[in-house]
Amino acid sequence: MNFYPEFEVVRNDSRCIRCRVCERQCANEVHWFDADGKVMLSDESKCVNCQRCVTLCPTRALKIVKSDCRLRENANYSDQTIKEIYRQAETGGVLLSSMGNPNPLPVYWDKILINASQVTNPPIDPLREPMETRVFLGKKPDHITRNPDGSLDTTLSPQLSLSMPVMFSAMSYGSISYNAHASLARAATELGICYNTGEGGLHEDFYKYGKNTIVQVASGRFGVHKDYLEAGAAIEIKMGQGAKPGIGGHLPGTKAVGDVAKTRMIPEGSDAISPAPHHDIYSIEDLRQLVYSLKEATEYRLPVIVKVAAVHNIAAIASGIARSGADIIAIDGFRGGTGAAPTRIRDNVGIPIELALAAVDQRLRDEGIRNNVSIICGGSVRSAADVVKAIALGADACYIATAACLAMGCHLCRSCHTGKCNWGIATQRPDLVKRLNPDIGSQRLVNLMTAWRHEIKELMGGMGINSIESLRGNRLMLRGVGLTEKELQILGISHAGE
Amino acid sequence: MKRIYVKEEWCLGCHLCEYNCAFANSGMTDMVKALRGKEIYPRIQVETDENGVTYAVSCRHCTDPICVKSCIAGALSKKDGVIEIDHSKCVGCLTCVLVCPYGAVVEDGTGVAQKCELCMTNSHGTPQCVKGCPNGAIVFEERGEAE
Amino acid sequence: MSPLEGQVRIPSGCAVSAMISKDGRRMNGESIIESMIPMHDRSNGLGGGFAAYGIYPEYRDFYALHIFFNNRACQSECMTLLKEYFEIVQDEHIKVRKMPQITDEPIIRRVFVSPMQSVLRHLQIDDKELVVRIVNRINSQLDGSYVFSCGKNMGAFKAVGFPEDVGRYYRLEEYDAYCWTAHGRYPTNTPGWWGGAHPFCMLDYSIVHNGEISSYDANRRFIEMYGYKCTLQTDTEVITYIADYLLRRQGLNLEEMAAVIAAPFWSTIEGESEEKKKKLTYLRTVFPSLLVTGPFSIILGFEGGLMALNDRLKLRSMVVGEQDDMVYIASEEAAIRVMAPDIKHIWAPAGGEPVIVKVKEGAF
Amino acid sequence: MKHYVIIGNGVAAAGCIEGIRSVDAESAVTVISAENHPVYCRPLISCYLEKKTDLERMHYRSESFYTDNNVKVLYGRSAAKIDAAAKTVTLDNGETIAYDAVCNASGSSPFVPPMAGLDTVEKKFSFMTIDDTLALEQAITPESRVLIIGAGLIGLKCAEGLHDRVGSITVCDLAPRVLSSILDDTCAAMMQNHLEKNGISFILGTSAKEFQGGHAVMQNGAEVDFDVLVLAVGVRANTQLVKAAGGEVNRGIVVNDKCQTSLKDIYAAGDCTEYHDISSDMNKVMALMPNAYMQGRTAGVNMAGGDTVFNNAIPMNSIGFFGFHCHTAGSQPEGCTMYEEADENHIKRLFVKDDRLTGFMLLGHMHRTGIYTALIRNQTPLSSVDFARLQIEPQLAAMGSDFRNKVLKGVV
Repeated sequence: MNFYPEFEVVRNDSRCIRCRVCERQCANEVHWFDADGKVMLSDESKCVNCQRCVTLCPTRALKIVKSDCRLRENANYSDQTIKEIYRQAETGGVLLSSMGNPNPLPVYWDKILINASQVTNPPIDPLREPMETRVFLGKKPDHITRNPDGSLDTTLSPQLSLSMPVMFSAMSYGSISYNAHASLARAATELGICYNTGEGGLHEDFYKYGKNTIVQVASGRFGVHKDYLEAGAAIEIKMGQGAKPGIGGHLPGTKAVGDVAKTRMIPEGSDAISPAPHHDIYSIEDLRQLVYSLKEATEYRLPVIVKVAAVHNIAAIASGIARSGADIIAIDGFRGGTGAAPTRIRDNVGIPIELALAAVDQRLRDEGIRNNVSIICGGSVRSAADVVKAIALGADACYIATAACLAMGCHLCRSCHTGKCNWGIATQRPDLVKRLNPDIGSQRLVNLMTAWRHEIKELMGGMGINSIESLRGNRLMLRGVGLTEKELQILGISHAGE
Repeated sequence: MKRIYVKEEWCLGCHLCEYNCAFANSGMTDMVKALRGKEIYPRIQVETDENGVTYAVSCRHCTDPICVKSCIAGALSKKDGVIEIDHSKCVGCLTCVLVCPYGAVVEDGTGVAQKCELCMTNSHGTPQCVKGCPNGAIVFEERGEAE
Repeated sequence: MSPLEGQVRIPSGCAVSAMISKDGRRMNGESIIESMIPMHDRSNGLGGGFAAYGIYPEYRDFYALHIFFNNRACQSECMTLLKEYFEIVQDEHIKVRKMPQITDEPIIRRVFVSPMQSVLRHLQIDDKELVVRIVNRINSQLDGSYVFSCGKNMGAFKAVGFPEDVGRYYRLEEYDAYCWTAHGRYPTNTPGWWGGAHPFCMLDYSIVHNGEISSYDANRRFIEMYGYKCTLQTDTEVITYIADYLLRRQGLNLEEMAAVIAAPFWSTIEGESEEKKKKLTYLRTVFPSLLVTGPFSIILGFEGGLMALNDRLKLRSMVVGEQDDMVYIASEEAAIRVMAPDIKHIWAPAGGEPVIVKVKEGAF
Repeated sequence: MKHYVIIGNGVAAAGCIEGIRSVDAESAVTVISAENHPVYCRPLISCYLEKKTDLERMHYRSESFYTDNNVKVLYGRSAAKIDAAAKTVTLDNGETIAYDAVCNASGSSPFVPPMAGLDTVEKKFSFMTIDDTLALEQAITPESRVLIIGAGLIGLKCAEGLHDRVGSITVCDLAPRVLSSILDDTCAAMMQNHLEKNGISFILGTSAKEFQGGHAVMQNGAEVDFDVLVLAVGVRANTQLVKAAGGEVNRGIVVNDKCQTSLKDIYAAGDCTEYHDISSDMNKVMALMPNAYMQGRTAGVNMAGGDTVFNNAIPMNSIGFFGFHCHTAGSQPEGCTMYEEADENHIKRLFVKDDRLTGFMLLGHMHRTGIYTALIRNQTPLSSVDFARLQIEPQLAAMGSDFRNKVLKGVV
């Protein structure tokens, strides 16, 4: 069944200079030059609205607009719903999507407001006073111990030191390009934070960024070997992902090319399928064994992170993880992005990160084990304000990936699964990979994080706080707007005006 | 001195540099007005090698410029390292085109020679090919001078 | 009806003052009361109080509980509870001077108690822990009863009113202490509850504090993991618990505690010697949630000494004076000059730099 | 402090001055300039007629060139004698100048073969100098019928220059084609055709037998009436001074790649010299302005104690008429093969021998031809480049990635 295209290419011919940049830059082959008529033509059915052509058109002769050709209006059966049914009726297949859940479900970040000092205590000007954002992630001891001479015994279980409480979340080499990884690794190193390998192994070129690398061990165990584990600053066991809780991963063979396959330690061209569960973890006690085997393998030098998707019972799950020996828990909310996920799962499974985070932090405090673990919050942290809110709700740090991709050029066309990312991020096609120059990519990431750090400092200064640790769990600095009693209760915050 | 260098590993072959060059040297303020419906004669040329690698070629501002030595009209000269054409003196003999070993001096569409002057002689003052390159494949920087 | 203290967080400005004899000489309360007069405008009549150390030498082995009761029923309920865990050594009225400036007074009792050994054995805790638990229970669970002082050989005296009036009211000129601290409060709103006045005490720790800390909820939510209940929602309360937690339960010394609550900036730590850097980094890493930010100047009194500390940016005034065996601390120099008119050596300690004064061993 | 003397004030002399000054900023430099003009762009005299330039803009260097370089110019003087032993130059006025090194950059002179009745022609001109040009300009009217003897570079440029200012132009040449020294028959035919389209008439393969005032009779019997005669048959190198001084002279003054003559401290540069053409491996008089400059500069550097060579000279010409251009370079040695591409508006002929590009002729399309020229000049083995691609279009892409990385990523 043919549909009218979702997008229309609007070309202002009076501005078009026939430079053909759009044609050369569209991996979807939407544009072409008709030499006879000396005009640019387009096949809109191929357009994914990635905006590459729009961005590069030197005369702003192009725009991509949403087609207004609509099926008959129906509040229940939306266009999208109907078309998905058609598509499935045609293919018999599971629908695939990329990036995070785009549906209009509540974004709690936007219903939480931040405090500022007035009169009774002073705001602090970050331009004049030191404003600290350094955090240490890892287990904190219950009791200090002293050496025989009475001095403090300063040995600690491994800590992950970050210059600011934001890290780049897991995106595998394979799901994203070599240059995207290079950008993330270089930016993380320059910023003094970490990026995360995801389940794709670590390309040999990037071992040098190890101090700023979190190496991930996921259910497929792709790319995991001793050197890999030892290369990073921390090891992350991925139990789940916010975009697709309860299922594994699938890198199509077409992306498992060359170094991607080599880095994953799989035959070139073979599908890399990560199972839904870790087949050695069927319960919490199994997790504990994996945590400790990884610690053993790396001589207890590295903190171990356990990453889980935010699901209904997240507080209890987190409590279990906190007692499993893990040093850090990463919770990934339902809006987290992905390179490919079944649409139904992405859009219907999991819970909002804000509620999950609040519930976990409170549960761990109630149980007196909040110090056993640090908490990383991920799954659509979009701005410095989201970071500040997350920290105030109780997170030690945040993971960002979609925002990082945006910094590298992503325009959220949500077509990663096609492998034809025009921005050189979610692709392995050499001509496309080339489009992301890590000099630029890393600089833009550094810029973004630098900007966020400034904003975090401004927000903290406004609250009269000059160190991030005094913000952590400081829910008094938050107020809700338009939230129900129940939501406020779970978030542990008061309503604005209270 | 600062020169234009290319990083072919990042060149996308989009040819924007050629258009930006043509526009920058058009003397006009609107790109559409400057370039629409016209053949462009850029001072930078994107080449493609046998492996599909692309890169842009423009004047190298040679330390020992044969074009300057060969100009029969005394129109080419090197000022502060930048090789410039005095268009009031150029008579369009194209000897410079004949001698430039890199093919960096080209005819401007009206019969006279033109070449990259690092946008020092137009209204921009900084190379527009570099500024407009979407992927940092053309850079303007200081590198070691030849012996 | 206005919310009660503890049901709402009340920011307030304040005046603090303290005097201590390093020789352990005991002085009556005249001077400390006088010191609050020039700082009158730093209070607004909604709370004043004092803490005095060394005032009960004859009862030094017993915990001196100072308790407010709303009425006889409350008192009897509370005493019943106390008797379950303690021997009651002495139960008496705290003598006051009736005066028009101080009104709405509750029943104010002083009870010297001694923990029952059988209870301690049964609960497998030490006597201090028992006192903390029972006091917390009374304060959080028994409506109308409030223990506002529970240390040995020390006591707090506080009321709604200006501090100089509160001092007169409690006849502090009749008490002899080697260390006095005082507090005048300027809350932005208050239900006018006596328990809300300062100092805030826990065992022999007393805190007077001027400021409004921005880290409050981070500190509170952390400390509440360890059995403390921040019922009053005041800075002073949470700082007292932090002090108790770090000093008594974690066994840090005063300098170490200062390095936690007013931790040096990382940039400062970078410049320290390797050994010091290690120690300071360790303390910041282990106790990040106990860093106190925002303005504060606090005077922590304890058995045998006191410590004064400003926030690390020194967002609140605090000056220290020293003369012979005496050390004076106050929000304003004028207060010190009242206590010691001829004093020469007065300085303002830097933010985050603790001033620790200890009475000679054996002199208290 | 030395004294350098330069005989002549053309482009070779300018190169010589700049060469000397690149080594020796102090010593004295004297230029003996027969023409009463500072160095100017000799080939632009046709452009002057065409009004594409003017006397002011024809200066090769800025107004302050001589003062900036601290050079003394003796205008209107010529050298009468070089005494190699005494190291002196005697001027036409008998004055003697001592030198430490001298450069003969005296150029060439028009060559006029004997033709009967030439003295009956009232308005006859050479076309070499500004003075020739100004005189010619005085003589023409919009109705003038001009006869140009010689269809070489000079004759044709003169024709182009006069085109819009006279009534008619006829060019005759003994050679059967135009530009016979640089083009082969095919290329010449295309060029001739273009010139004819622009109104130039040709009488080729014959020469003037006799002049009777404004009437010329050709060897083949053709007759032409004219008002103005331009003699552009050819030029001869000015070798007399060096020859008289005992230096080796052939068709030109023989110089090596340091631009030294056979006589100590006597150098020569420019149109008066005969030197090595690497494309044909023969010594030739290549009266070419770019080469003149480079020779002059080479001579200057060496005169002042520097050490440099100009050892990759090739003949090359960039010439165009009425918007139609032609680039040629190198030579077509015996046994060379030719790659050809042609249509009605352009010709590309590349000559290859022994794995080298030895020469080319390009008409009509002049894009990036310097890449070809460099192949000849550098004697690049064609097996080391992608010549198939180069044949189609000159491009660095065909030169290998090492070459282009050297060029595009470094300083050249």
